[in-house]
Amino acid sequence: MSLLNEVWQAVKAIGTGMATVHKRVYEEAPTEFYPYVELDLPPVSVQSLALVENEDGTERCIVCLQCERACPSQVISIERHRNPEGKGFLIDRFDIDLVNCMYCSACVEACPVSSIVTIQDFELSTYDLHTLKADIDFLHEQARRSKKWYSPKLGVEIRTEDGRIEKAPPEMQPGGLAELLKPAAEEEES
Amino acid sequence: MGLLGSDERPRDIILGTLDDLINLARSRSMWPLTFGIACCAIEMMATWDPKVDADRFGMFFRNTPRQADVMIVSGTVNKKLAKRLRRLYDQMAEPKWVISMGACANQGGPFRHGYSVVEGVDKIVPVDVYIPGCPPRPEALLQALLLLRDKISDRELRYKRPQEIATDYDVFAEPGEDGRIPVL
Amino acid sequence: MSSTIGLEPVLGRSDEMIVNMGPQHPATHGVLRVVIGLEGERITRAVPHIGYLHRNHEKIEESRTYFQVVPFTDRMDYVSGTQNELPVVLAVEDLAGIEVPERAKMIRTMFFELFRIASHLVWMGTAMLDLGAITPFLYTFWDREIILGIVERTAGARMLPNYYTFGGVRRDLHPHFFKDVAEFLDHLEKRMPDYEHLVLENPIVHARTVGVGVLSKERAVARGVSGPVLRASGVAYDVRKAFPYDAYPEVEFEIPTSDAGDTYARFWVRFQEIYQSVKILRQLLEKTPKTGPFKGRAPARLKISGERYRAVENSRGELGVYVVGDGGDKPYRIKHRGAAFSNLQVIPDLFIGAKFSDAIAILSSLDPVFGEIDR
Amino acid sequence: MSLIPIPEDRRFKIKLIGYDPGRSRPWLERFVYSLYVVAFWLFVIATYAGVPALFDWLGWDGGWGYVVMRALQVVMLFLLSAVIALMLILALRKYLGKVQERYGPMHYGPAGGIQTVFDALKLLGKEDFVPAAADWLTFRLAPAVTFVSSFAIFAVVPFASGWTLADSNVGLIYLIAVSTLSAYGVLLGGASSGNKWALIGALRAGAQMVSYEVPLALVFLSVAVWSGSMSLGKIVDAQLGVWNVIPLFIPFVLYVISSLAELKHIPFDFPEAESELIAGYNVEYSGMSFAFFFLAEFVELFLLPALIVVFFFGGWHGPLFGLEPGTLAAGALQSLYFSVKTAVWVWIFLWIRATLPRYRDDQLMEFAWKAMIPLALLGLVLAAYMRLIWR
Amino acid sequence: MDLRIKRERLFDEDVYTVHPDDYRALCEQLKKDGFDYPRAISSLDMGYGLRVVLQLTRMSDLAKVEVRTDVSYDVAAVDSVTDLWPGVEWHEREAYDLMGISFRGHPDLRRLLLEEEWDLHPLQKRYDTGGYLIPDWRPADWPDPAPWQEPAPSQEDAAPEGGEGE
Repeated sequence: MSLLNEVWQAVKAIGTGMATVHKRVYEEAPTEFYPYVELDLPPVSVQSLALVENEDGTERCIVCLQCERACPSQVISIERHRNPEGKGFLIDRFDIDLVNCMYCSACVEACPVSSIVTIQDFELSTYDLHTLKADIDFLHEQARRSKKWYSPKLGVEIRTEDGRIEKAPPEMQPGGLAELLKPAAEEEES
Repeated sequence: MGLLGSDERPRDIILGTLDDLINLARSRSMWPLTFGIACCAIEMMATWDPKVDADRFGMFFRNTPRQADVMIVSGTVNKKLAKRLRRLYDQMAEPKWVISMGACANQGGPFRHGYSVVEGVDKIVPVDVYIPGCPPRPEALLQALLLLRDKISDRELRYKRPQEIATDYDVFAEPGEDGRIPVL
Repeated sequence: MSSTIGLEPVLGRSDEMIVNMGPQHPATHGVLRVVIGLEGERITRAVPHIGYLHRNHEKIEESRTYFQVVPFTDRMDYVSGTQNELPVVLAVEDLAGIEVPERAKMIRTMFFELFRIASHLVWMGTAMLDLGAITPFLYTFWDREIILGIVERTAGARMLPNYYTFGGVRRDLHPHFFKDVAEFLDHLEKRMPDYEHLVLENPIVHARTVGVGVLSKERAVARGVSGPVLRASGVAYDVRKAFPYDAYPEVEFEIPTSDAGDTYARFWVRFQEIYQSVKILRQLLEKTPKTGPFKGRAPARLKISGERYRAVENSRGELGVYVVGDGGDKPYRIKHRGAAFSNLQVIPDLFIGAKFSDAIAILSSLDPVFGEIDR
Repeated sequence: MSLIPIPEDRRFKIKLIGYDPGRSRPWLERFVYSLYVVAFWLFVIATYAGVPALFDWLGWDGGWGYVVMRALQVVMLFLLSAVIALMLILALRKYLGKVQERYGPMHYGPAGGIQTVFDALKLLGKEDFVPAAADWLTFRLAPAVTFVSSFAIFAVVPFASGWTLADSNVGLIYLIAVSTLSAYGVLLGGASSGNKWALIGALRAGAQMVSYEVPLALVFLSVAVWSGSMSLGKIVDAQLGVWNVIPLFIPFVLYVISSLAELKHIPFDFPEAESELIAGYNVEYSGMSFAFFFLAEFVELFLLPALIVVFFFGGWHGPLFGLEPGTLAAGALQSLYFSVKTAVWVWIFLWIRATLPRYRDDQLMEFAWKAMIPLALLGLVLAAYMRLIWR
Repeated sequence: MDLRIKRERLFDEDVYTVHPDDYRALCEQLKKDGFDYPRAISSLDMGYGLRVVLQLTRMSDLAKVEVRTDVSYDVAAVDSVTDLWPGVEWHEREAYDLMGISFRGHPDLRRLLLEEEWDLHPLQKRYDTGGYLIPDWRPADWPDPAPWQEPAPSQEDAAPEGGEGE
């Protein structure tokens, strides 16, 4: 009898497994249909790097070389010269080797003025590696394309329809919960 | 790399059309080789998961290089692996393509300064599509696979294929005086 | 080349076939190569070869600052993301005397456990793939995809986020983090019975794993294995309990152990660990303050002298690091003690005498990850 | 520098030329796949009713005409097997997709409908490669042997009453012979590849064959004893009242298990064993040779469930709604019944494939020798007794 | 038991610095003391020589111990402890492979991560990250006095007793 019971248990277990599998047929699959539907990545997602300019087209970057020093993969190389009129430095060359970059966002952490930022554009696959040696024009272009970007100092910023740069609402910000919870607490107090 | 084994652009209309048809079929039925190396291999598997599902485009893994069309080099290639990788590539049946996935496979990535890392898999096998990222997200791999699809089926792109870069790479080289296995 | 095979044919033995499994083999979970002597289907000898993913972590990290080392450690056990950063971070915090806020510790622990679930899900899928069932792989990868989505929303990357830093974590939580994790845990608890039906209760899995690849308690300890492999052999050694770190002293959980020591026991222990991780995460969701500091005060340039061994219990076992600082801002030497590295040494013990198909099941139950083994 | 010029914005864009703009359309899928079913049905009708009718109309139905007619039917069946393979591969991939919470092929052709055509064309244009270590002739011959031996089962399968190529009175013996042959193809292919994985696969195929063939033959014997005939047509005829599955339940279960083993189907796919032997016996095959193995596998995936239906589920029996048996309409209806029953069994096989892991090879042998053969003998004795009592 | 040994306490570990000739004897002593779990063997290039660091745990009370021994570049060899703890087999091979320390009596001392054809030990400080010799690298002088007390002042002090505070 125990043998029969064993067989019955085995058949039952296989049947349960098969039912478990087949019931998925009636469920909607979570596929996101990538090339046909645009991905909505979270704003802090690190897919590529960009150099943000101010609204008036001036350079945010002060060429302090902090990002170059912070980079673990050593892919940033910058050349600069002293600004003949006024303080600071001007960029001669600002190259990021996006081929060898490990997308750890250490440079973004290091940047004191939130000039170098992370963006969500991941569609960089190419037939030719030379397209990925990013110079300053390419990095600016990446920033101009993107609607939102992230840097630890200024948080998530968004580009509005009319080209202005604004801070994103707290729902998109890391640590935005503090701001979201504040009005509720104030209401409770009042 | 046409059906008739010629790299010249076919002038014959009928054969040209047949060539196009076969290449259309090739581009719509790319079977990658099950060859995961490192971090990118996990994202490579994730490209076939329910969320991204590259099987929508008719791609599924074959374990043996004889039946695979695309080799996705998904991770760091070091000098010990390089010989095996080249051998796997040689074992694949023509026509075959290579996708270099991630920073390490492209040019060594963060590990390119190391003593045993090959600085880019294109020193060993000819690469058709490169994906940046460390690791690239699954959608990026899907984009690369679709770029490869366009490259195979599109005449203009196909005949501008970069020639074999790595013909002079000796994968069975003896170590040099400093004990390192020479790369190029 | 014969010296690299390490398994010379024995003269006068024509009944033994020497088979080279890997580095490209679907069941080696990466680039393991095992040279196997087969007598029919029975394995007579087995010599594992590693190093096909040796990417010079330890040498490269000597030329990077402590801050730059952390993203490199991510790439070791790439299935379990942030878990690898923790030993280095803890060791350096010990040596430099950096204080970590309570909330940061809890955030770290939550990510640690999320990645443990993710890693065990990947194991479950690939182990079943090795046994021949394709479907659980897709289910587990979808569940893992949810975890990675939660991680990406906060940490910025799916797999290797470079999230922990000295004194805490790099950035604050996404506003929806708590809601997301709670929803995911509910989802996972609904799915776990399905996984039990497909894996643990399946009679074919029983037939393939029960009594296969038995690792005795003494042998397991002497071989230095750790993690689920050790606990399946009946040793309740878990770094989270033995040498607690971060927020583990504040949560309650059990160490699931089994005395059988066979492949099925290793499967079972990993399943129980998923349940324990869910339990830990539920407690932490309650305890963690919604707002507050996420990072302590850490100097911008760390100069460290001294030596420290710190270990954490990652998904594969004791992941340790031995940091030696010479007073500069770069480590003098970093030695990573990979859990899977020690676990994989038992291959000859378990393979010899087993059937070839058993070897596949045994290998999947060891759950090797080659980023950590070869470094 | 590369030959490809860097585009202005340094980005290469995908061409969005797929069919489906980002959502599934179940009705479209159903429509496209029903086209395959209709094509299959029309092929069956044309083969078994159309070709004889054509020769009848031509008045060329004796002597050489008969031979040519049969040859034409075989050609039609070959085309039919291609349709079956394309259909089943697509069905497998779509069903696996569905149970795995994804969609499977869906962008090439309406609802992925011509995906498998692309696959076949691709394999046609792929390099067909003979390794240096392989034995050329055997290596080349093995896919053909495998395909022919599975294709040969078509000869005795009755699609409707009288719709069969050869309703031989030794049909069962023919089946035993042919199914043994199909293991030979695998054995030859694996052993001639000059590859150790393929050799192990071949050895496993051989060991597997000797273990499932004996219970299979005993099951055939029980069916023959119960039905009183070895002709497949007569076996179906005998099931007019009650399907064999009820009196012959034990042989039925054993037959399903043996079929799974003969198909090299999960949970018994040891010769191929993707995750163990890489691809087993066909590890060295590429291009068209591999396509023939693939074709053979899927033709068998149709034929073995079809034989289950013939032996145990009443074959083409079903309500005829007053149609005269033997007419075209009745034959079409009967072949539809037969196909639907077969489709259900094919689906069960796919379902098993989607769910179960793989046994170890010695476990099948142990099971076959220790459990299946005694049970098959028991089934045979029971069948004989029942035959004595009830018929 | 005249083990040339120095004992100190670092964080939660007992650290023994031992003369390479006494390394094996100390390990046997520790094995007898119940240290059954080998965590790792690390290897360091100290600038004047190579150092082997063996890390052990006792499963019964979770005491941790670390054994260090320094060898010179010329005679970079210590006794293997694989027979005491089979788990250090690969760790010793790795130390041989990357740091160039030979282990006498190891059953299978081959390179582990690199190929047999290589003849450099890349983790030594004389090589740069790329594995090339640094031209102006010179070994430092051996530190004086020797780190261990020589000879051991008394037997009780020298004999290792495992974890402190027992």
